[in-house]
Amino acid sequence: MSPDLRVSFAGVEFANPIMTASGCCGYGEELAKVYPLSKLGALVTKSVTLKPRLGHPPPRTAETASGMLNAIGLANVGIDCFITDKIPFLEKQKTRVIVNVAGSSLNEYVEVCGRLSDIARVDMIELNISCPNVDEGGMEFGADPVMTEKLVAAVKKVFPRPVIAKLSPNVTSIATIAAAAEQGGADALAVINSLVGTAIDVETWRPRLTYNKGGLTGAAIKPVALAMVNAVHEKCRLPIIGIGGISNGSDAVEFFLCGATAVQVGTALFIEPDVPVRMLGELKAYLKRKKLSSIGELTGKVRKY
Amino acid sequence: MSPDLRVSFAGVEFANPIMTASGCCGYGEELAKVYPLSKLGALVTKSVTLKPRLGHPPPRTAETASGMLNAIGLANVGIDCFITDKIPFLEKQKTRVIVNVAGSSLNEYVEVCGRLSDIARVDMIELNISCPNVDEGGMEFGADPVMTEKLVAAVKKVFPRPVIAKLSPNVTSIATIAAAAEQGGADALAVINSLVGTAIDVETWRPRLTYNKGGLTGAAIKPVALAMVNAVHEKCRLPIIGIGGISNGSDAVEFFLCGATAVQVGTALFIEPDVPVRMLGELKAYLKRKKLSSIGELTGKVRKY
Amino acid sequence: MTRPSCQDTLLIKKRDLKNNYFSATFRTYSRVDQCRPGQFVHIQIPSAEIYFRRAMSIAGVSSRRREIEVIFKVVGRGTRQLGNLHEKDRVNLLGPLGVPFRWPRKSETAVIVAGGVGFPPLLYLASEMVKRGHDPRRIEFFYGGRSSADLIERSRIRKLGVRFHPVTEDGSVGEKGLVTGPVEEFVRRAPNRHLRLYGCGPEGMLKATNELGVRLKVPGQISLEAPMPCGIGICLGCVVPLVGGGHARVCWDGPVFEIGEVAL
Amino acid sequence: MTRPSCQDTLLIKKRDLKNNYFSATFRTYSRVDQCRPGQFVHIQIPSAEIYFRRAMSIAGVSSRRREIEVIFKVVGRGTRQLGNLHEKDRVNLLGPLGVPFRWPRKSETAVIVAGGVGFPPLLYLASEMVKRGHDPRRIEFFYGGRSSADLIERSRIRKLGVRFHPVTEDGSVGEKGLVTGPVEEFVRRAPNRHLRLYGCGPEGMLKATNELGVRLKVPGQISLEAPMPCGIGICLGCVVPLVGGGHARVCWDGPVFEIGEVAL
Ligand SMILES: Cc1cc2nc3c(=O)[nH]c(=O)nc-3n(C[C@H](O)[C@H](O)[C@H](O)COP(=O)(O)OP(=O)(O)OC[C@H]3O[C@@H](n4cnc5c(N)ncnc54)[C@H](O)[C@@H]3O)c2cc1C
Ligand SMILES: Cc1cc2nc3c(=O)[nH]c(=O)nc-3n(C[C@H](O)[C@H](O)[C@H](O)COP(=O)(O)OP(=O)(O)OC[C@H]3O[C@@H](n4cnc5c(N)ncnc54)[C@H](O)[C@@H]3O)c2cc1C
Ligand SMILES: Cc1cc2nc3c(=O)[nH]c(=O)nc-3n(C[C@H](O)[C@H](O)[C@H](O)COP(=O)(O)O)c2cc1C
Ligand SMILES: Cc1cc2nc3c(=O)[nH]c(=O)nc-3n(C[C@H](O)[C@H](O)[C@H](O)COP(=O)(O)O)c2cc1C
Ligand code: FES
Ligand code: FES
Repeated sequence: MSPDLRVSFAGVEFANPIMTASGCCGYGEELAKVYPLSKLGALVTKSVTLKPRLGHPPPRTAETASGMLNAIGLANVGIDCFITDKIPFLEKQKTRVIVNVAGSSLNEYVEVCGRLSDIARVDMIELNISCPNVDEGGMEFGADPVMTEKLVAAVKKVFPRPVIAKLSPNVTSIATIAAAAEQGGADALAVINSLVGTAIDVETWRPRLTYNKGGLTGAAIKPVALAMVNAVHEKCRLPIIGIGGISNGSDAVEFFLCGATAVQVGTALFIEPDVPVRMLGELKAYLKRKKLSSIGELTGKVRKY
Repeated sequence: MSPDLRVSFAGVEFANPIMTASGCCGYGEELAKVYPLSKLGALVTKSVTLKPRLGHPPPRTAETASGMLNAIGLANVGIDCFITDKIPFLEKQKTRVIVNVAGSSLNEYVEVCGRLSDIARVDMIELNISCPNVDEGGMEFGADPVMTEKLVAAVKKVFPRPVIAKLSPNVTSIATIAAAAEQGGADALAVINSLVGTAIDVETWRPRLTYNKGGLTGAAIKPVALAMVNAVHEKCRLPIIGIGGISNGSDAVEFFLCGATAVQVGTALFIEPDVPVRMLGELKAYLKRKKLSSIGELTGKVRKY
Repeated sequence: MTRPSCQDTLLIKKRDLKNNYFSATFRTYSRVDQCRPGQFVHIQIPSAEIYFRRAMSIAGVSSRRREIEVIFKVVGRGTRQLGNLHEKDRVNLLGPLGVPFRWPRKSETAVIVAGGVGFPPLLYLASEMVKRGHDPRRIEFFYGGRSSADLIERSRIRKLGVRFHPVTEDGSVGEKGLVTGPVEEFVRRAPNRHLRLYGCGPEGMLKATNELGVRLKVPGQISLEAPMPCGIGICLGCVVPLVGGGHARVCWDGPVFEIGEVAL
Repeated sequence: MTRPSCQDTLLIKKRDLKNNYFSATFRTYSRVDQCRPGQFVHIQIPSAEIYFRRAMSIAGVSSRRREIEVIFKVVGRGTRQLGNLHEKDRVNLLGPLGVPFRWPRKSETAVIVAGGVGFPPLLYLASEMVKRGHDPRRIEFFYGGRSSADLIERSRIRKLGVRFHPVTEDGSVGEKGLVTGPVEEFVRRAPNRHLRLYGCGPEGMLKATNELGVRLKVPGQISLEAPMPCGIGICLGCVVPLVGGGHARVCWDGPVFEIGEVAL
């Protein structure tokens, strides 16, 4: 008997717990050329904003030790084009679709989420209240519990299906922000977005990113992400989607043990686009070897000293 | 003409800007067997507390992608033994000595610093208000601007020479804490201590550290450290000692450009104990190639977009 | 359509081409038959310092032996590591990626402008053209560099029977000067104007070729470079501004672009 | 006193000893003359996944050729990478590190208890004893493992002329059972008790050897293992609790400890 990889939370069932992280899989079109998206538990779109955005000028990525910096700056097609051009493609994909939404004001978030409310293909919304790469909105929301609660509550009023709050690691207490999101009515939490970082070119004395700083992601941040998932899990009962430096089945298991119900893979897709497919096999083999019948038997089961 | 590597801040001159970071060079005895400590700008001791501490039981370190986790738990000989056993050795070393002090209460910090006040060999004190690996004190101080200011002010009253506040990266705004330390009378800032992180053994479901979490250090955190040095430099006029993932001359130059006056090397010593010696050569060659006469010509000179 | 895939291959031949250039041939690559000139593979480099793959144009394939060749120059950490690989080392390739060059019509003369690490894809292009029956005398291969040492693998071009025009800044081989000088001269003098430009090389050369094409109204394509985290269009890291506004991804919308399309 | 140093060496010989064991010989190591049995080198492994060095006991040195040998078993990521190295690869060694074994007196019989990756330092110890004139018949070399395949390099021990006692759990070579059985038997039967134990091997074997030494009052030393971030006493990561209280660093205060000293 093959182990069951299905997970469900906020009333939605997913074929498996592996999702592609926002900003690391566009709107799915490119990855669909590498493997069918039905392999994914869910696809999380690039952050969508009210107006289209070009993002920051290049260079807007830089390689770091076991990781990378990015300051893409929420480049995206905007909600209108997203609905007319991207939704039709997503309609045909046999995977859950989570639309990540960003904005520079509460009203902008509400407007975008409202536009998505009657598109049934959008299974969930993920609120990006943690983007380090824009001057307005972004991380500001996610660093303030009051604003976090208000924003989530406002979005919950206009979007009838589950809402995930995606939290920033750049805070003194992520558990406090998590509690605020719960208070506001969030159905789940995504932990974590990228860490603020930078790198300088010592020849030109220029930052390696035109935005002067960016978000650090990839294997380098996995320990931080795990500790934050664990901290949130200890203080908050919402289901958690673990994110940060995941690149194989064993990494995912670490996140499950720390309290995650599902995981997202971001930067690792850049190095190995079919990493989710490999991970599915690794997870199955792991459950089998450990004689477990489902992912749920791992969630939060870390044996603390 | 060879470029001048000397730097000075808080009225103290250092032969060069490269120091060994607290907890990564003991009290200097072991490194002195590899090369003369006169090669160092300064040696920063392991954190000293009032009473001796065994630290946490092993395992208390774990390898991560381009970095490591540690939860040593401030293992140290205690201030009495430090003064009787370690100071005599340090008296003989031709380098600056900075004693890192930790405590679980304001009184403990003050008592330890008071004991060091008339030992002239102690050129400076570095206050560890950012240790993630103890239940009391440690990071609590460094996360709260009011406590930070109070603590620095109290120590300044009992210790007549310069006091460095070593800041935690695990905060929403490191610039706010830096300002509080400045307000309290700190003479310089050390940026950063380690990031909270963890790792789990997927075979045993145990954390890889008996303390369940630890501090992430090494190359992985360099981008975060650079961004924090930069953020502090923008908001605060105190000299900054840059720390985090430095392992070569070029890394140090990045920190200088972001605003550091000196740097500390920690985890890199574990991989290459004589990394400071190599870095001195690299820095000299860099200054020469760039036709600069001193490190000061780099500090804060990043050319932002 | 090509479906890119990640696959482990075996480095079976490494040749030192001098002046920091190397040729590396990998076996067994299952997608050789889908490769087209102008496309690239994204190479994973096993090393402590390298996190991203590195993009390398396809320089040639052997369908029969399922081999794929890249020619690279050591310029930084990643390519240094690549140059240190041993024969029989396992190397993961992601590809084939990117939009290939468009073929010239039989009646057209291909004017190839190559330089530096832009040479490998154009070597592949010229080889394939000849193989597919394009008259070699209708292929003008301009190859520029600082000095004769920069012009690698000249014998392979000569063997194709194409019209070969080496150009060096120091005159150590071929005409003296920048390659775009003789190219412009040729274009201006061309009796009929059924020309098609193909350019790949350092930034200055690309700019000049693009500008020349626009100015003299010669159609054609140029192939760009940009640091590429993903190589498959999902990170938005490799963008270039377009003349008509907006950004294009070099890896997915390119690396081959029409002359006049990109704001260089 | 030895002054440890980091230095680049050349892997000049790699031998597959089967069952995942390899021998690797590095040249030119300037500190060969300062190496003592029981000491180790900390090896830097060029790989994306490996951050710390890996500790390997010195298995032998050749002063004349300035060569140093380690014998290792592939058990995880680091040792797998080490096993993948090619001859002529450059490898950085930090060493020699740690407290060596103390020599037995001429009149004493060395009772060596080896197992698994604890074998290499004891091979070196026995070789050096013989070289320095210790009567080989006063060296009792017990070597335990699950099966004959676990007992590598037996011919090298035999060549030393020492009294060799292989012991395997499945009886495929030597006596059948755990090595500490025959060791205890020997110790009990020894006519005069001028014995000195030397133990290195898996945890169970070490514990049994330590316990045996304490119980039967045989002096001697055991060599421990612990994950070692630094190897030179500065990180405090490799500590073990001492019987008398407090912690000792395996890398700096050990890896060789007196029997009865460590709380195993
Ligand atoms: C589609 C494409 C095809 C290519 N084909 C070839 C080829 O056939 N042969 C070949 O030798 N090279 C080719 N390159 C360039 C090659 O990818 C870079 O030289 C390589 O990535 C440099 O890596 P590195 O680690 O050695 O250098 P790094 O240490 O990363 O950088 C060294 C210098 O090169 C710059 N750089 C890094 N990557 C790139 C890049 N992709 N484009 C431009 N500059 C860069 C850096 O900013 C730095 O100044 C191609 C690039 C692209 C995008
Ligand atoms: C002083 C000393 C001398 C040694 N001499 C030899 C030798 O001569 N030959 C030899 O083959 N090995 C020797 N070892 C052990 C060797 O260092 C480890 O096998 C190696 O570090 C494992 O690295 P890895 O990356 O392959 O395994 P990892 O992937 O890091 O780990 C694999 C498993 O081994 C455990 N482990 C990792 N490092 C150590 C360690 N240092 N000690 C104990 N367990 C560990 C891990 O917890 C894990 O369970 C010695 C260790 C020490 C401390
Ligand atoms: C290039 C890039 C672009 C990203 N864009 C977004 C985005 O638009 N919205 C968002 O919520 N997160 C974005 N992220 C963050 C990722 O979704 C994820 O939280 C982060 O990368 C950590 O996961 P990883 O280490 O697996 O990449 C982006 C990350 C990268 C690397
Ligand atoms: C094993 C270990 C022990 C440490 N102990 C201390 C300590 O006692 N006091 C302190 O202020 N910082 C301590 N640190 C933090 C370092 O001083 C430094 O701030 C941090 O490691 C980041 O620098 P790095 O990346 O160069 O290691 C310790 C770090 C490590 C790795
Ligand atoms: S390299 Fe990622 S989009 Fe082009
Ligand atoms: S390994 Fe660092 S103290 Fe022993």
